[in-house]
Amino acid sequence: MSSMLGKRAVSSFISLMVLIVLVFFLSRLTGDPAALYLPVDASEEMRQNFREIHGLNDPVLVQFGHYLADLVRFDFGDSLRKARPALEVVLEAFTWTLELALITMALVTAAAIALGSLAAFNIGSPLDRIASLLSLIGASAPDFWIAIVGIVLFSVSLGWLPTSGTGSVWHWILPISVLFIRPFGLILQVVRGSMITALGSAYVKTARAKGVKNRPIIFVHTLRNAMLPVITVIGDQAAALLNGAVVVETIFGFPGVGKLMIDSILQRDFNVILAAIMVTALAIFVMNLLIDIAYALLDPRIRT
Amino acid sequence: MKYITALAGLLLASTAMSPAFAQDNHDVTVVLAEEADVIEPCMATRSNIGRIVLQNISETLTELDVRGDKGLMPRLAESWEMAGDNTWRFHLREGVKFSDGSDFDAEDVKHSFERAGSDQITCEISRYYEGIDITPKVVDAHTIDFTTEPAQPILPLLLSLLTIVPSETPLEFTRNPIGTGPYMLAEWNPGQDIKLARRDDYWGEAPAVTGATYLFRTDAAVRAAMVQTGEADIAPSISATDATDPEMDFSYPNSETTYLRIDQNVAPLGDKRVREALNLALDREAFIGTILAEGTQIATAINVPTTLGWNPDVTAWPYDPDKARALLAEAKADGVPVETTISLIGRTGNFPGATEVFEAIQGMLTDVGFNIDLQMVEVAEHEQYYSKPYVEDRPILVGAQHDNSRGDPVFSMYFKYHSEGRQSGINDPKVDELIETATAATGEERSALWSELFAYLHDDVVADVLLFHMVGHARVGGRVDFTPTIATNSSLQLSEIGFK
Amino acid sequence: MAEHLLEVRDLSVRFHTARGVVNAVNGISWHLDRGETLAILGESGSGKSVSASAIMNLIDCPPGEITSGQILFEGRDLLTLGGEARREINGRRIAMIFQDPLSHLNPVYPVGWQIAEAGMAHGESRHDAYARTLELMRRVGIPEPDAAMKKYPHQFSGGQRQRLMIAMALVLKPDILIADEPTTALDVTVQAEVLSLLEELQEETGMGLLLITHDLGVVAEAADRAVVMQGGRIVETGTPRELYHNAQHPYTRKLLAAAPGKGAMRQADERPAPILQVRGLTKSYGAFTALKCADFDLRAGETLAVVGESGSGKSTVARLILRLEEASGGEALWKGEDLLKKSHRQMAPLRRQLQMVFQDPTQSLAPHMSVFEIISEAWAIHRDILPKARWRARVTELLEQVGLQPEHADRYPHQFSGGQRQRIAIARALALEPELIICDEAVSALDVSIQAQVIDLLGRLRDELGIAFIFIAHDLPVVRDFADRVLVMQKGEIVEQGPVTEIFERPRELYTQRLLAAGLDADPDVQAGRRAARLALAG
Amino acid sequence: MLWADKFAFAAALFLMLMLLFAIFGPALLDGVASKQNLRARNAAPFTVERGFLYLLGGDALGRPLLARIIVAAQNTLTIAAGAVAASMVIGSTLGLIAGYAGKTTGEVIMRLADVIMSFPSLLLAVIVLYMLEPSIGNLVLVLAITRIPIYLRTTRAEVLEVRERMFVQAAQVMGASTSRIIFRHILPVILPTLLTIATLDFAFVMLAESALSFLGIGIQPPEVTWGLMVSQGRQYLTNAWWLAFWPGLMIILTTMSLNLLSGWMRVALNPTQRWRLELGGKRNG
Repeated sequence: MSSMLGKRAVSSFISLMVLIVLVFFLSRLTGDPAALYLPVDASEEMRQNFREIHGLNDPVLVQFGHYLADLVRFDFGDSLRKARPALEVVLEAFTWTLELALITMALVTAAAIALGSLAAFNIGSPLDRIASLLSLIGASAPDFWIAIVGIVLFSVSLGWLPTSGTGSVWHWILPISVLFIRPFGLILQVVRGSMITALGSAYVKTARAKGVKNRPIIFVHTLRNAMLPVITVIGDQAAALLNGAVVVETIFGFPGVGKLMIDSILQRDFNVILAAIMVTALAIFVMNLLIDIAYALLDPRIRT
Repeated sequence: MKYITALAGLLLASTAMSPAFAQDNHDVTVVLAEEADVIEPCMATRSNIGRIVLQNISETLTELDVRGDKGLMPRLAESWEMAGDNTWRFHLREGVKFSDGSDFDAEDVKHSFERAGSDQITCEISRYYEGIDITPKVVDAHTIDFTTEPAQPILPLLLSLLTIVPSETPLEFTRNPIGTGPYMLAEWNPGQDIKLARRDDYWGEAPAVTGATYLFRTDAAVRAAMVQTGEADIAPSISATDATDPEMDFSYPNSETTYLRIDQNVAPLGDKRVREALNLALDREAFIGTILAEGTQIATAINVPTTLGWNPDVTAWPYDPDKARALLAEAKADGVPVETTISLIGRTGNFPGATEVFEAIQGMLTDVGFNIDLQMVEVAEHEQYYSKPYVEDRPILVGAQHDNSRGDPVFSMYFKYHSEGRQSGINDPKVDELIETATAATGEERSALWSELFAYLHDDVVADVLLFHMVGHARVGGRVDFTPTIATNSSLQLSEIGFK
Repeated sequence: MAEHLLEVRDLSVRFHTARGVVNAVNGISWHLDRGETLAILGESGSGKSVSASAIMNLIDCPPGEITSGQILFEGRDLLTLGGEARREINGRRIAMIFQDPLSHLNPVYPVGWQIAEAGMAHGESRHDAYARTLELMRRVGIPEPDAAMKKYPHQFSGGQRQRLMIAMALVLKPDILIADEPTTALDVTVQAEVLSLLEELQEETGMGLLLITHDLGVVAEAADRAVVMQGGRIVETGTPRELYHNAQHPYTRKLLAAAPGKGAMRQADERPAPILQVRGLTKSYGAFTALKCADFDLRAGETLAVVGESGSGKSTVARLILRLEEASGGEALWKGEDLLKKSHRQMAPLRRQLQMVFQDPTQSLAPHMSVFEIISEAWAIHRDILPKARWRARVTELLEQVGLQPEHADRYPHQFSGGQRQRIAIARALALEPELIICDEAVSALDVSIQAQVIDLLGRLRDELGIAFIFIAHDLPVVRDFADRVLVMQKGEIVEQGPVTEIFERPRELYTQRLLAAGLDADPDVQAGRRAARLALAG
Repeated sequence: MLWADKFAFAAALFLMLMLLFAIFGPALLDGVASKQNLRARNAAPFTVERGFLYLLGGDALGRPLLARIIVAAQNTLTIAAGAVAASMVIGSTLGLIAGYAGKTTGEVIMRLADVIMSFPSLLLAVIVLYMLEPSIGNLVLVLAITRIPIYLRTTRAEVLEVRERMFVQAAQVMGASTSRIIFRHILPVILPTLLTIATLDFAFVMLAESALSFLGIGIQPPEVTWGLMVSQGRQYLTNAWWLAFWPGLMIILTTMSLNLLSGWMRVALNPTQRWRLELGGKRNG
């Protein structure tokens, strides 16, 4: 396990370095931050001065050298826009994203497993059909569309929920609901398919021959086996959420890493982009590790 | 329905999510489009920062009256006068304290000015002092002289932009702005909110608002909805399509002027007839009340009518597609390549309905025979076209929006029309000369010179395709009493807010 | 009429499939008494397992449908009982074990828990259930039962897993144990042990044992009575001895005739120089050596059988010679050229001389290709064999040669039965006109009667075309009928080799003797002798 | 055979219609669809007084929504199909190489996939659209690159499994070349899986394109796609819901049709399953 972990860490590190190099150089091809940062009527002198202060006048390779040298000392540089350490900015935003992603995925997982298992056990029933149809529609509707309709309906017309923001538990309901829809539909389908396969397995026959009741057959014997492919999909979906839910964060004013990322990209705030990529990459690495551990916990065959 | 709303209100209030629900509470919540990245007084000309900082946290020496017609009013300076050809003398208010308890004096003004112009930090307001050599000199604790080279007749106006910070403020962006204003920064949760609290030791009259919370929502519909649901009291900028409730929604001229900038160096745009045709092809009236809000004005100058020297005699271009076609035919007969594809560059989200406006413009220009290729681009790319050096491989019309609420064309003219200006598409010696003389002139002469320039640019040079003076829309909740003005685009003085 | 412990009366079950209604069993009746072993003998598709599934309430309705009949257990008709009552009987009164214990044990739970669950599902306390589990695991011969309880199914060998299944079935001391093909896919020696264990346990508890099998040898070894099924009907009932010596129904007689190991053994005649010489062939995976210094020769037209239990390295030999895996050492001289030293490019032309037929034709035929495409691919690869214009005719020829119809050429593999598929695989091998065909367990997965036909086919091809065979098998009777010479392998080593008569009549090595003794014979009398020999060897 | 599955049949009909729209729509309706008529601005749907093209209402510039939806089908489907096809071809080719070539090559390709996966797709969009023209082709490029890892990983995983199957070894024994084994034996087996992913991805790409428009870095007017229409109509949701609703509905319907059709296709492409349809057809037909 530890040697696998080491190997994983090394290969992830290599990927991350390649990624940083790519992002560093490619992003610098997308224009001069000075042009964006300063007002349009700023003079050339001001621009020059701005570039000088932020080291943008050096050759790109030199800039990269400085960046790496700082990085080794765990200094991710400062945000151009916010005049604060980029890492601090990113970690602040990432906390929000992490909470949002964790809560959403926890709810999605619980709901999709419960409903998916029931749909699989009652295959072809109205419940099964409705669940499939709704998940399909939900997964193909644009999320900003759902988000705004949600606000108009639940906040403005009905007044049940606050429109946006982060203040209380109520504020989280709409964004989580919007984020919920797509992974829910997808995971529901996977759970259903996987459970149908698992329910047809030979060991289910054994359990029935043993005289085991239906509920333990579904939730003890079958579910654990059916979870393996489900976990992979959960991992993929969680990774997508950890990268930030740009649209939802934008609309609901959630200060997450997705919004930060799109803002930094549009404003060419390079240090923030790089720090955000590194933080999310690390988070995804950790999550993949957790998924591997979950695999091993669920399936003893993987342990040996 | 009412019952449900009340119930929800109760529910929400019980979780203490929004101060707006609590009665007797004189705190207000303001929802802005874009988060303030920094709360740095010397960046207050940026609207998202200015709406929080300007005159709330940090004050200026002078202040332009936008509600009445009092012109330039005293703020931290009690009075000012010319003390010699090139020197302005300011008499500062006494007994003013910064929020950190220190006294306000001439040294602070000097430091604030020098700090803004320092090459160690990039302060945005310094751009208004570019090209003028200004030397501040402390006369005594409450008197300061500014000596300029050349003479600067509008220096007091320029100083309405200079936010005053204590002389101890370091030469880097501060995260804890100290000012003389009626409010001070109480809390800053990056990404979520910024809170201001009223100061007890403010030199002036205590404003009604006891504290303010600023929230940030990118989506205009959400901002409008927040005021509607009572989550916020004021949304200074909402989309015209959402401004449907006359009880809450105000439109205000936001001092922005939209226009198409023409780079005359590239054929066929060098030909005046072609430029006239561009102007005649547009049915400007048709936009107003449809894609653009009621109240939008057709522009005859790049500055709004409240600007010094704005020329009422200049008449807007009529909509005359036939004449436009005729002019094009004429130009074509003279060998002007009028059929060349002209790029029309628009910026996404430049103003509400930008995409539709540019699509409509493309449609109208195509109608009279132009060959228009519309490109909507994001801000960074737009900048590539907007400022010099220009992309000159093809004829380009750059759709842009210019904001000057300062009352004097000097803030626009050099950049937009001088042959050296960064966003100027023309090279006309008479224009250059007019700009230079007007900048140095004072009083009636200044006004007359600007008027002459406006007319010359519009009628003789046909420098650009001027479109509209835009209006902004603000939504104000029922609890507060606030009327937006032209200044609402760049500042939002909490002291101007009352309660019903 | 005395009441039987379990009686099936006039049971008919049909399945609604997309292909229409299939009558799985049609009006079958049989009974089982306490302490008795009844065997249901039949080939795949005969419906031999359906009645057991009906007893255990394992038939899903729909698509299944029980159209008539009764299942009387202690006088009560199980089919009229409610789900909960039947669940109560399952495991407690009637228990069942299955073929392929690996897939019938839940892979993600420790075996101890799975065994104990049988007790706990019927209200036994956790403590009692685990105590009983431990005792049973010891009883069925699992080494270190304390530690083994916490292990998972994949950590046991095939034989051990079947023992665990048996333990699981016996937790509540059921009155009836149904064993569905309990020894299929197990090595012969293990098969004999499992059957002995079942017999011992039956003696201890006095339970009735229902043994479902396709193997005449299992019937001869273990059954008191047997019913023979074909196409969903019982064609004959009787004691093993009656059936063997005095079969009435033609199907029973056909089955008995198909049982291998009866014919004359081939006399190894001296032949010219060997075409394949294997010297010191070795394969190791890290520290584990799968094959140790194998030496043998193969002469043109000769059939060399390689026998051994699973893990003996017999398949490795084939895979190394064909370069499906790379050897760790040694050489394999094909007509004097070392196959192991050829590059893949050099190997390609040689491949047409060396062909292989795999164990499972379902997997060895690409499901997305038609029979024509599968067979003609040989000529698409080796362009010089046959011009494209003649492919169709040659495919027809080959299909006829292996006993299929020309119109089968445009069908897909799944449309054929197992035996037919294996014929297709053989036709594919023949398409290249090889000099050597390696058959890796090529008939193991087939029903006896089909097995016999395929062996016949191979024999005919050998005689007509002079093809040499390396015939890898774990089934000794098949080898006895077909091979010229036999290699016996154990744990990666060749323990004995010689002409087939010598190996079968005068085995020198103890291991060979054990293997021979463990094999089951369809003749109950012969089998009784074997059993004695087996016990003697074990003792 | 398609008739056997009524839902799939309806889905196929719908997609055919969309295909016709895409091919002939712009040629027939381009003028009508871009003709502005500010008097018909946000015209309400379900009236025919302005002609049937206004049946679904008018947009913010008074252009008939029905005509615009038909014309937009071309760009929408071109982008989605282009991106899906490009990412599938490139991704599965790399996946085949990664699965069949040596360990090192495979490892390098997999790391490449990791890099692409963690590269923010928005940044990629900004980079590509900044350095190149913001055209349909370049948008396809952006979307295709971001979807490559999906196909790459799936293909590789399947290849690793399929290459161990007996029929692949049987082909090896016959002396089949590597390319023959890959294209004749492995690819046909994994193709149904890839096509299933591709149909699902089709929806994903349409939505991603829409989200890019929402963020202001996707397709820009005067080009028009359903995604762009939804994103432009968003600001009128409260007072002219139809602007965003119809194109959104088209996305949903197309997605659902593809889903249904992919379910059918998975059966139809599999010789061992195909009989279900053949039989069903007989029984129903």
